[in-house]
Order: sequence, then C-alpha cells, then structure tokens
Amino acid sequence: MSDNVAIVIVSHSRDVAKGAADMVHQMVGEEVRVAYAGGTEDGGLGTDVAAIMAAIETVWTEKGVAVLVDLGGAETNSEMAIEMLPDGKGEKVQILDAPVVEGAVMAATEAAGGSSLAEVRATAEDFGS
Amino acid sequence: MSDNVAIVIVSHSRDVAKGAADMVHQMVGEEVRVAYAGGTEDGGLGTDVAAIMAAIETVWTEKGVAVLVDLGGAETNSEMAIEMLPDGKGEKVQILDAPVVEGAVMAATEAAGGSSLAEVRATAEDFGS
Amino acid sequence: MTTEPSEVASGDALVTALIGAVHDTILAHRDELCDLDRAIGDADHGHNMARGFEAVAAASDEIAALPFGKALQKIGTTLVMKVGGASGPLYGSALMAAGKAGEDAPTSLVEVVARLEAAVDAVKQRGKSDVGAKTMLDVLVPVTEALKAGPADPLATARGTAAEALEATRPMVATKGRAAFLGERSAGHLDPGARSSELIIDAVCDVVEGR
Amino acid sequence: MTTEPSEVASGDALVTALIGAVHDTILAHRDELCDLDRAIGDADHGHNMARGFEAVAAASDEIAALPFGKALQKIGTTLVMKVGGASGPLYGSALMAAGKAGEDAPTSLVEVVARLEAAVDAVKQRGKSDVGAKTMLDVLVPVTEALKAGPADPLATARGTAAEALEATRPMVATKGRAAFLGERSAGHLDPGARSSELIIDAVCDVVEGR
Ligand SMILES: Nc1ncnc2c1ncn2[C@@H]1O[C@H](COP(=O)(O)OP(=O)(O)O)[C@@H](O)[C@H]1O
Ligand SMILES: Nc1ncnc2c1ncn2[C@@H]1O[C@H](COP(=O)(O)OP(=O)(O)O)[C@@H](O)[C@H]1O
Ligand SMILES: [Mg+2]
Ligand SMILES: [Mg+2]
Ligand SMILES: [Mg+2]
Ligand SMILES: [Mg+2]
Repeated sequence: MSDNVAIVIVSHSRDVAKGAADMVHQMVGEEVRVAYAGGTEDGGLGTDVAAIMAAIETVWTEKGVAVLVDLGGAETNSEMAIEMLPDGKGEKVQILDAPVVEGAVMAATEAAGGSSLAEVRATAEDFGS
Repeated sequence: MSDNVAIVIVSHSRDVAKGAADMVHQMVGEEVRVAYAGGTEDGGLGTDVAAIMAAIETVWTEKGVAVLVDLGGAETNSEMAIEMLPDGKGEKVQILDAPVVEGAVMAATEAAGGSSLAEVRATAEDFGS
Repeated sequence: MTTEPSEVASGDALVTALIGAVHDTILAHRDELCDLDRAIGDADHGHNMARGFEAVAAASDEIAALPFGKALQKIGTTLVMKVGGASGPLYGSALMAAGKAGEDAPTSLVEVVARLEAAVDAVKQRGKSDVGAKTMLDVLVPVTEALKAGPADPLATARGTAAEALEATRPMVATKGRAAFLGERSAGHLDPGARSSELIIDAVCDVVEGR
Repeated sequence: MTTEPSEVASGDALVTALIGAVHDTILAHRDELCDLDRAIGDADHGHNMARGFEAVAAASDEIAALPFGKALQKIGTTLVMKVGGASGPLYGSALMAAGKAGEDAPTSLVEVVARLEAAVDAVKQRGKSDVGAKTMLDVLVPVTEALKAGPADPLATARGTAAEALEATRPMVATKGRAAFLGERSAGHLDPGARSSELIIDAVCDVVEGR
C-alpha cells in the first residue's frame, strides 16, 4: 500500500459507514486506507468519539487523513475526536465539507492518485457544487 | 400515516440504503413512508432496476415520491425504473439532485411537514450549497 | 443515587451529590427529553443524556476522589466519550472548560460565574453557535448573565431565569443542530437541550440548597 | 453457447446465434473488462455485462421465438433489469430503441444503420452524453458513421473502425461515468464500455459472416 491520504467515514449509522467504506474499497482497492465509525456504543444511531478516534488512528499517516461525516452530531463528535488525538496527530486530520458517501468515494479516488490532503479536500468539496 | 411525499433511497450499497432509511425513520417516525433499494440482485455493489421499481411502488402516492441516489449508475438505473413504472406513476416521481444520506434526511424532514414534492426537492437540493 | 443533605459539606461529597442529583433528574426525564427531540429532532436526547450520565454515575467514586476542577473535567470527558449525540461534545466541552477554571470548589458566586462563563464560551465555540439559535445556550447564557449581576438570591434567580429562558425557546426558529432542518416548523416546541440544561441547573440548585 | 454457421439462415436462428456469440465473448473477456474498469472505475464492468448476458442467454429460446425487432427489445429490457451498473440502462435502451426501429430482421445495410442510429441516440439520451467523454459512445458512434457512408466491405469496416475507435479512447479524459472522478488520471486507459462495445460488434460481425 502506497502512502496515500487515508479516508475515515463517520456516520450516525454503522450500516451507512460500512457500506460507504465498501464502495470506496471497490473504487480504489488497496491503494487507499479506509476506516469507518458509525453508530453509538450500544448499537443505536449516533456517533462515538472513542470509535472515531480509533478509526482515525487505524489509518493515520503523515500524509494526512480526510474525514467524511454525515449530519451535525457526527461533525461535532469528529471535531472532538480529532482534538483528543495524541501526539499532535490531529494536525494532519481534516473534516471535509462534502456528503458522506459521495464525498468518500470522490476523496478516495483523488487520494489514490497520490494527491495531498489539500487536493483531496478540494476535489471532494467541489463535487456537485 | 398522513399522505406526505414519500422517500426512496437508492444506493450502490444495500447497507448504505438501509442505514440511510434508518436515519430517516429516526427523524420522521411514521410520518413519511420510506423505502430503499441497494446492491445488485446477487448481493454485490450496484443497483437493480427491478428493486428500485419495487421500492417506489411500495411507497407510491399521488402526492409524489422523492428519490435519492448516490453515484452515476444509481441515477441512470433510477431514471430507467421511473420510466418503466406502470400507469403513468412515474410522473409523480422525481430524482433529487442531493446527496443520498443527507438529502434523504432533509427531504424526509421537509416532507413530514406536508410539503409538496417541489418544496421537498427545493429544500433537499439547497442544503449544503 | 439520591443524596442525603448532610453529605454536601466536603468537596468530594459535593461532587458525589451533584452527580447523583443530575443523574437522577436525567433518568426521571429521559422520556420527556426524547419526546421533545422527537418533535424537532431525532428523538434521542433523553437516551443520549442518560447514556452519558449513567457512565458518569458509574465512575462517581473515582470522580469524587479528584479535586473539584479535575472532577468536572472528568465528567466532561466522560460525557464527550459516551453521549453519542451533538450534546455530548457540547456539555462535555462545557464541563471540561468549567473544570479548568480552577482546582478548588467555588466558594463565592463570582467563582461560580467564572466557571459558567468558561462553560458557555466552550459551548459557543464547539457548537459554532450563540444565543437565539434555539439550543441549550438559550438557557445557559441567560442564567450566567443573571448570576453575573449578583442577585440577592442566586438560587432562586438561577431557577427562575432557567425556567423562563427554557419557555422562551418555544417560539424560536432553530438555526443550529438538527432542529434547523425543520426551519419555521421548529417554532412551537421547547428545545430538548434547553430543557436538559434547565433540569441540570435545577438539580445543581437542589444540591447547593442541601435538598 | 457457440453456434453453428448453418443456423444463421432463418430469423430466429439469427437471434439465437447473435445471443450465443455475444454471450460467449462477454464471458471470455469478463476479467479483462473488470480489469479495465478497475483502472478507471469500480472493477465491475465484466461482472455486470456477464450478469446481463447470462440472463439473456437463459431466455434465448423465448427471445428467439419473437419477431426480430421484439427480440432486440426483449434483450434490451433484460439487460436493463439485470446488469446492475450504468451500462445496463445504456445498452438496454440502445437495444430497445434498435428493436423499435422495425419488426423484421434488417435485409440491407441501410436498415442496419437505421437501427444503429436509433441505438446511439438512445445511449446519448440515457447517458446525457456524447462522443469524446470516453464511453461506449466513442466506439458506437464512429462505427455507425462509418457504416452510414456505405462502405464496400461493411463487416471489415465495422471491425476496423471499432478497433481504432476503441484505441482512441485511451488518451481521452473521461467526463461521464465513474471514470470522470479520476479527471486527468483517466487518460492512458481504454474505456471498459468502449471495449465491450467493440467486443459485441466483433461478435455480431462473426455471426453475420457465418463464422
Ligand atoms: N451547534 C449547536 N450549538 C449549541 N447547541 C446545540 C448545537 N447543536 C445541537 N445543540 C443542542 O443539542 C441538543 C440535541 O442534542 P442530542 O439530541 O443529544 O444530539 P443530536 O442532535 O446529535 O441527536 C439540541 O436540542 C440543542 O440544544
Ligand atoms: N453517461 C454515460 N454515457 C455513456 N456511457 C456511459 C455513461 N456512464 C458510463 N458509461 C459507460 O459505461 C461503462 C461502465 O459500465 P459499468 O462498469 O457496467 O457501470 P458502472 O459505472 O455503474 O459500474 C463505462 O466504461 C462507459 O463506457
Ligand atoms: Mg437528538
Ligand atoms: Mg442524534
Ligand atoms: Mg463499473
Ligand atoms: Mg458499478
């Protein structure tokens, strides 16, 4: 696996997060690391800061991590998770302003080309606008 | 259940479609009918025209049906499905230009207020732009 | 989890009592909070808050052994990690900021207000929001302001202001959080986070009064 | 599923032979089509086409019993229902339109071209696209044009044009379909749908030649 920007998908629904990760995987294969966090600790709809932190840490790279989120609480919890990452890792992690599923596929496709986090972000955020 | 505009969610991934429907349900309860279609006949990633038609027919109402899709093939297959609906039902069905998960939640929330399909469409399509 | 008035004297007893009282009121109003959230959100605010305060209550002894400021911070991080909704990082950041405002339990109204101001600022920053958006801030900010004015009866002022401020969220149109999705239709309902803030303020007043 | 040349004479034998030949070539190139799609898409074009033509082949007898135009339409609707990717409605609409262009099997090049033109228009409309977007249209359109010019050897012209047109998709930057996500990086690869179109054209030529 080359050192490309990694992708983390955060949804209120574990199914959405997992399915979006499957779609990303189908598009970019092993070229881009993808992790996801979805649902609350007890299996309901919501987001779990600890799970988001764990997902980010699984795929973290110096090159950067792009985080895709669905609605409000997912964003707030992801911001919190990024701030709580140890060793200043959070500096290399950005939440993209793009739809969770479409943005994840777009971001991963851009990342697969070796693009920087800024480029990945721009591509995903421009899409559909 | 009041006669509100219904929602159909079409994703390449069955998990995404189901999870998005769960999120919609959490937001609007029984006020809005929601159906989904995701994945190919054989359980892979893709979309299935027959399944999309069936999903639309399950929730179809004179008031209108808003269809949310993820990427290219989901849209093309949904357009095809709508054209193939019997009895001119397709005239009351529109594909929204909005992200599949966020758009579904937005559209359903608007629909729950009794809005017309045009209003539902406008709200979902404006979101995030 | 209900607490005897006599326990309230020492620092750790205060923390234990506060945790117990807030936990109790959240559990007692769990369904109401969900119902409020059902009207203008996703029906989970009661469950979210209960999940958070169950975890806080479970760690009550450990938390109460900490200095007051650290105890608040620990409650904050627990809420952040456990709530699962937007309210988790919001209340969590509030308590973390309030805890950082000083090691020892406040001994004056001025010190209480300093912590509340830190908490309110944290919510504003984390939520990218302010008063008038139909959120918990519409209770937290007026209560902080009212106490800052140095009222004769701080507890009565806190309770009264919280109750009025909660009611004032009813006609508001939400512009933050999920309720914002409803646009104009969010008017006519109390904000669930404003209600949980009011409940927490009431519970804290109860403890301070030794009820 | 391979077909004896002698079968090609009558209408229904022609349809059976066409289905068999296309089905064979799609299955034989399934992995190649997936590999092409892996480079600039989601790696499923071979599986999608195979799923579609398996269903067509399974209904071969039923389809071959229909008048030629209706048979093409039925193949089209089967592809629409079974392929599962964007190529399903595209090839499906193409065949449905080609089928609607007349009941009987074409007896002249002009009639073949009329069906091809109907097919191409349907793909353009369904795909909201045109030549130059690095899609199947970049094979289907040049072949239709070349045949429209009334070449001396239509089969050789169709094969040669398809092969060249396929190769011409390599440097193109995709602007439709998933490959468009790659932007400039889509250049340097053949388009999978262009390859499947070329394979189908070759297979049809084989049948017409009686190979
Ligand atoms: N951006 C924000 N700023 C301040 N408070 C907010 C914000 N977003 C949501 N809230 C508060 O959080 C409450 C909802 O919390 P909860 O239901 O637990 O989370 P979620 O909205 O993720 O389901 C709202 O009623 C509101 O008071
Ligand atoms: N809008 C379009 N117009 C014309 N052809 C298209 C369009 N979108 C995709 N295609 C064709 O379809 C092929 C991809 O088909 P396939 O992989 O089966 O579907 P999907 O892209 O849904 O996975 C592309 O290589 C291209 O030739
Ligand atoms: Mg909620
Ligand atoms: Mg929630
Ligand atoms: Mg494909
Ligand atoms: Mg596909």
